[in-house]
Amino acid sequence: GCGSKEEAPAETPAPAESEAPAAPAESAAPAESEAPAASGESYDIVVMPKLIGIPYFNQTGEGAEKAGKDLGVNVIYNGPTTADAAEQVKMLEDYITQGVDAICVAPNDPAALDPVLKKAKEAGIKVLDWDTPATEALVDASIHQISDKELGEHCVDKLVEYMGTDEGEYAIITGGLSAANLNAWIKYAREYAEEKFPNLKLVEDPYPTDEKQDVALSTAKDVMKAYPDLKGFICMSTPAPIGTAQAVRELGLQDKVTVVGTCVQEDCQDVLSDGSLDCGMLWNTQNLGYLTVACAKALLDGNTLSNGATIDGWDSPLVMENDKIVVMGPPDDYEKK
Amino acid sequence: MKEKFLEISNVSKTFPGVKALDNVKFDIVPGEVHALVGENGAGKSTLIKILSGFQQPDLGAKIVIEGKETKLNGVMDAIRQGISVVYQDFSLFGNLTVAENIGINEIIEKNRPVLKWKEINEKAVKALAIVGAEIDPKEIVENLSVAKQQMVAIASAVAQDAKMIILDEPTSALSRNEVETLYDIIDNLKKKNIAIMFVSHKMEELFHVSDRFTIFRDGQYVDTVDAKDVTEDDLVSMMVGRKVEIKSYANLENKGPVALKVEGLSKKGNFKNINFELHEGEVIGITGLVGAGRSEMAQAIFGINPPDSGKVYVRGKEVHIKSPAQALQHGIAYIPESRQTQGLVLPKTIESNITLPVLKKYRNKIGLIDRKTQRASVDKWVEMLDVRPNDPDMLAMQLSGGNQQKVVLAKWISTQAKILIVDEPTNGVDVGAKAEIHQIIRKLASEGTAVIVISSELPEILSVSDRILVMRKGRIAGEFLNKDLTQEMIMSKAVV
Amino acid sequence: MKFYKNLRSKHSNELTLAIIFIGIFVLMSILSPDKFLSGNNIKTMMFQMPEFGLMAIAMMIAVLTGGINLSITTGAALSSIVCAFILSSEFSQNNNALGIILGLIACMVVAVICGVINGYVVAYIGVAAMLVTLGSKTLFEGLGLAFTKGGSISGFPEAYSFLGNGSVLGIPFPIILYIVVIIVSYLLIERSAWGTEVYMVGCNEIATRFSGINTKKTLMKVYIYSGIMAGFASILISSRYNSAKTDYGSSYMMQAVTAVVLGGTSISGGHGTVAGTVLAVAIVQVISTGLNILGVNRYIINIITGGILIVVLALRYITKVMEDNRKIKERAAAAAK
Amino acid sequence: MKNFAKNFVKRKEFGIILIVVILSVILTFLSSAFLTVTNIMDFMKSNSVYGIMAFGMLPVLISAGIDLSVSATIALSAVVIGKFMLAFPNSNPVIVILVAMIVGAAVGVINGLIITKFNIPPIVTTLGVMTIVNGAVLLGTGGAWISGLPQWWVSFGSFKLFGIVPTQLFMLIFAGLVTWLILKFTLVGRGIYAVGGSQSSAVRVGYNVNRILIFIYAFCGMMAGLGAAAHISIVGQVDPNTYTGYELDVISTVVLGGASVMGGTGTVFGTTLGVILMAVLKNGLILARIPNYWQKVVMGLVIIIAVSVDVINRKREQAKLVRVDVEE
Ligand SMILES: Nc1ncnc2c1ncn2[C@@H]1O[C@H](COP(=O)(O)OP(=O)(O)OP(=O)(O)O)[C@@H](O)[C@H]1O
Ligand SMILES: Nc1ncnc2c1ncn2[C@@H]1O[C@H](COP(=O)(O)OP(=O)(O)OP(=O)(O)O)[C@@H](O)[C@H]1O
Ligand SMILES: [Mg+2]
Ligand SMILES: [Mg+2]
Repeated sequence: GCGSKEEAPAETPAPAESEAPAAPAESAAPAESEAPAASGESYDIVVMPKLIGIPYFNQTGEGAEKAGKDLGVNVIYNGPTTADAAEQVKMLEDYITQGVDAICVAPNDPAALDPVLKKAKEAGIKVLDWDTPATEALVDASIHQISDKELGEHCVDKLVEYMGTDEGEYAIITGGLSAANLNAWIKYAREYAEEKFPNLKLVEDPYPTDEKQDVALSTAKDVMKAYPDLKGFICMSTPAPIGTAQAVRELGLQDKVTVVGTCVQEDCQDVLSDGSLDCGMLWNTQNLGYLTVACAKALLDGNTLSNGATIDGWDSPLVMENDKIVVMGPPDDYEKK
Repeated sequence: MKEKFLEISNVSKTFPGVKALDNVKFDIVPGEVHALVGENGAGKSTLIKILSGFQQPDLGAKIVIEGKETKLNGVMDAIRQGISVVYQDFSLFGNLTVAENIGINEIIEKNRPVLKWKEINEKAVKALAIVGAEIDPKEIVENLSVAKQQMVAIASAVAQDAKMIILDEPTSALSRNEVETLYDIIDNLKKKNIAIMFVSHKMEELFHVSDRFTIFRDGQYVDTVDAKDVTEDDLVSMMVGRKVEIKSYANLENKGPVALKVEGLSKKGNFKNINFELHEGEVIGITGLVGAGRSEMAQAIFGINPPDSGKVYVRGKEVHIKSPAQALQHGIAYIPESRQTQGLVLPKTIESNITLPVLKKYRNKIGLIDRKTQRASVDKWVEMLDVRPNDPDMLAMQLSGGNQQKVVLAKWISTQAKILIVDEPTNGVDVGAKAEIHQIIRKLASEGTAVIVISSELPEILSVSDRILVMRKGRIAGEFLNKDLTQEMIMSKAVV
Repeated sequence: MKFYKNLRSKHSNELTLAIIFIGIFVLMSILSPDKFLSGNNIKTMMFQMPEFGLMAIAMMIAVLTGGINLSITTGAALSSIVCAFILSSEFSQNNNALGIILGLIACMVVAVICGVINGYVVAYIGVAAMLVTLGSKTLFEGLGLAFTKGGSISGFPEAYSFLGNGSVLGIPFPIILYIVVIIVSYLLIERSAWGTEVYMVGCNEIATRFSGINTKKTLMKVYIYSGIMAGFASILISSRYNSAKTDYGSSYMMQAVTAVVLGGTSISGGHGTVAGTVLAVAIVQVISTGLNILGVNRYIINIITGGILIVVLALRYITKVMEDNRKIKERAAAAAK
Repeated sequence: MKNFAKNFVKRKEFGIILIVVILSVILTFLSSAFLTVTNIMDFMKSNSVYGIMAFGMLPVLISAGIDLSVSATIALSAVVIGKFMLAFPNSNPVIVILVAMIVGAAVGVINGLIITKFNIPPIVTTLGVMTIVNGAVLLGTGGAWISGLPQWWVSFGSFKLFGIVPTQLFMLIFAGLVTWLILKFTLVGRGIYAVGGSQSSAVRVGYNVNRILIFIYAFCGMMAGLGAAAHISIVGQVDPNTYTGYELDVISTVVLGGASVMGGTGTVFGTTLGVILMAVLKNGLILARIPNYWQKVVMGLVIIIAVSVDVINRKREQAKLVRVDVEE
């Protein structure tokens, strides 16, 4: 079962591999099919991930493009090949030149995009951020798969739940020390753990694994040697939990060491099966892309987003933290059934 | 007359820059030593590269080996035909052992994929024995002296049991008694009925070893003559197209004050307790066997690898020179042994080479090089030393040995250094150019420059120097005034 | 006419590059006249190119000596991080002007120090440049991480953003800086005594040293200059992205090598011109911007860039061979007469 | 014996042996977990991939070349065998490894052909090929992971002889052995050293230099292929993105092992030491509980110091070298 504290929204997100996002899209499709005719022209909406060519952003892309079809808008899903803010800025500048209608970006680094997002606004382009917030003042809407705070805290809760105790040593494995969103989650997780579970002891600053599964594997192993009494791992970035779980498996410590973290569902089935990974979690990645495009379209149509309102293509009411931040909902937990 | 091993005709070779060979011919019979002579740039090495299959001649060339017309399309062809070469620059593998450098060739020739080290070592030891060199087969080649490297090169040619061996200036790095060994080697190669093609600029050895001469001039075939039918002068005038006389310049009077004084100069494993004085306007010749430590001593004075102990005075003031840059400031210039690696920046133009040490002199107000004045002075030096071709934009590597050496000279003369040390200045330089270089050196001396000439070639030493120091095993073994001296007197000090 | 001859004989390489550049530029203009050729886009490129160009020059001078500098990007990041600490400090908030000046000075100081470290190990210890900079690359990155804890430093005085985003008389400031640097570099590298020494060292260090040149000093200056160029780039980057972070511009390292080689600089040292590098940079820029505007996937852009690199060098070789053959034929013919 | 000791100190590898030993001693004191069979097996296993690729890179560096494309090559091989195993779920490890090596070799041959036919410098050629192959791989896969590999592969990857020695270590040893045999006992191998020493001389003594060069790069690619097999046998699935940046790590490993980028020198023994040093370093940084934010600083310093020490030693040797047997 999904151990999330918050009330899950009407539609339970479909498992990523199925024709997601089942619930919203299907019901939305008929409503939208004549939309272009209605609004006359088709919008150019740029959806830019941090980088292209990794599973996570492929799936958000699929969602975004699906929304494009359903809503009859032209979605341009493109981004740099390395998670380099400089590259993102250049590409955005090019798109502003090109004169698109909306830009939805997952910033590799919020501050770095300020100037270019300013330019976009001045050019009268709707600006949204998704996956990772940009500077709030510069965006018309900010699509959060979940609040960073909530995810960080959720990790800690899951860790404690599976450790079966709230005392002992734990370590954090992260994709990279300079990944803004991972750092955000980690920050909240650490703060939350400190005040809620004072007996949880973080052994060391987060261990970087270069977004590489094998590095996570060897690092986790070494960490367990360096800290023999270690009780659990929190793993941020999608390859990390799997590598870490494999390490636990190789040392046969499935029931001694707990592993929780963010990963893509298909990729973690194997390590879940024997409990070397105790709980993987992620939001429905396709829905994230879908919702982003839907919001952009809504804004372009001149609607305003408000809490509880429904918009084309997303028939569950919007959950808004304030007049800009749209929250998709709590993460899905992947656990051994 | 035995039938010829090799006969070639209509051989031409055109490079983008020049026509190096203009349908020349050449032939050789087993057991003879046939010398190929000519000035620098006459095309000797080029012909050798063609015979070794390393370069292809222009169309129309005719190459007949043992009666059969053939083409040498690659090095392998030549080696299989039994032609092996000792190149002017050895072309050894500095990073590999002596044994491998000698022993591997046969395996390459037979193209055996897997090799047996025992075999290779034995072969190497045998070959080294034939050339009579005591060298440890396990030694890495780049740790050997130039001389020893030369012997290794010869050994590896011998090891290929070839029918014809080509020696391109094989003695340029050899000292007298090593040359003697070479003569012996050549003799018993002749006995084995091997044909030997011999290239050299040194008259005495040419006449010592050769049965026949073929003369090239500027890529043209001049003539082929029997050694016994010609005198040195005939040969020289055939090569150069005019008469060149070897003068003796010795001049024991009117030398100026002491320019350079060396006291107890020592460097471990290089030289020990060197003392001498050098006067302005004087030319000292330093000779001895290769490996006597002359270059090492010179390079110590020039600051390349400074001495451990001892004093150096320039014009009476003690100096501590730690780098060539400092030596230059004290007006000391050193023209190194190897122009290819130490003397010249081969891929750059004559101009940039000549002006390198004095670049700063050509800076204008805003600190940029003033190209006009630079070109002007370069033209002057090219003019004065008669570098051919006299185009300052020519790349150094396109020049032949003699002209390269002139460029190096020009480079240092242009610094107006008052003390000039030249190491093997005429190594691989033809008779004509050699005489010119001697003239230049004496001219500088007469203008008050103090000169040290390091050379293994006694005729040269006897010709240019006023005073002669002989080095042996890192020490100064003897000193002579250049007055009714003979080569024998000098050698007696050089060898133990 | 004579001028043209001279141009062809001495600068054939630059000529070819210029033609390629114009060709590609025209092609792009035809493919998307309204967007690529728009003044707006030209301006955008003028903002983008300088930081890359500066990195390329930083790389070029090292390559001229037969070395290479793999640490330009991390060195630049480190400098801008130090700069950022000052810019975002209490002090700078209160008195901007002084803060910015101090920041810039600090930035250049760090850049020079990076150069000195590389230069010392390369010139005075004598380690191959590739190895040294391989190490210093990691070192500088590490320091950046240690200082920033992986985060990005932002919150600069408003005025600072002028350096990267401002214009003078409608001309982007970065391009002005770039042009000045190009001219200075040309004079220093191709017209000064030191520059000549650099080329000579690149061809034959021993012969140059034997000629009384203090080659160690020459090399040291080279790496310092390289550091300074990277430093300038880092200023533009931190200003354009209004923040500083260890991995900014990381993708410039390999791109710089590409541009330098494309520009005709011999990777083994001794040959190459500033003009060539600058043209190559422009070519790469136009390709990536142009294709980007055409909405081409980044990977295809990379593939094309890589392809062009190899093709151009292949052509360079083939033409040289044909040229030689032509000369030889001419001579042969001349001789025949 | 004394003589042996002398020669040993003279060896190029001495410097790095020293560093490895010192590091190990320190670590043994800092962490009881360090000097244990399991730990050693673990870090050798997790570095086997770099090791295998390093042995492939060694001949390239000896020949005075360089191959930046290995990271792209390993990615390509990994993807190909990943898809291969899904397509032929009842083939077997040997075939898979062969496929990987063939794919790698193919890329290598392309490198070799471009280098020899258009004589474009290796660093440039391989840089271009890297960009192209990488682009192609990610374009083709969209970076999607390939998971759900057959069971026989998983168990092959997790097999340990006597429950101690992992499969990947055997692959590593195999790679090292093959490289050593080739370099020491085959004509091609000696040709590689010859080319590195002096290419023109190599031509003059009759080596077919072009063929040698093509072989070198093919071999390097082949080892990258083997590396791919080793890697996905460890992680159990294929992530096309995971290989970026491998080239520099591999190269630094080899040069730490005493191979000169100027060419001509380098030994399998040295490279092995290089691999061990890297492994010990990564493993040690964590066991020694070095603050994570400072790890890269330590890494960088160690690299710079190691290469510097090496050079300084060699210079001292050169200076000691007796140039003239001076009469005392
Ligand atoms: N690869 C080349 N490219 C262009 N010109 C060349 C090349 N090799 C030789 N030459 C030219 O061909 C001519 C003959 O050179 P070669 O080396 O054969 O002369 P040489 O008789 O060996 O002179 P030396 O006695 O100095 O060795 C020279 O003018 C030289 O500059
Ligand atoms: N590259 C080298 N590395 C180590 N030792 C060398 C090297 N070159 C030469 N030597 C040593 O230095 C000694 C001197 O070499 P070289 O042939 O220059 O003798 P030299 O005294 O300079 O001869 P010459 O007086 O003719 O210049 C040689 O006997 C050799 O042992
Ligand atoms: Mg010659
Ligand atoms: Mg000497």
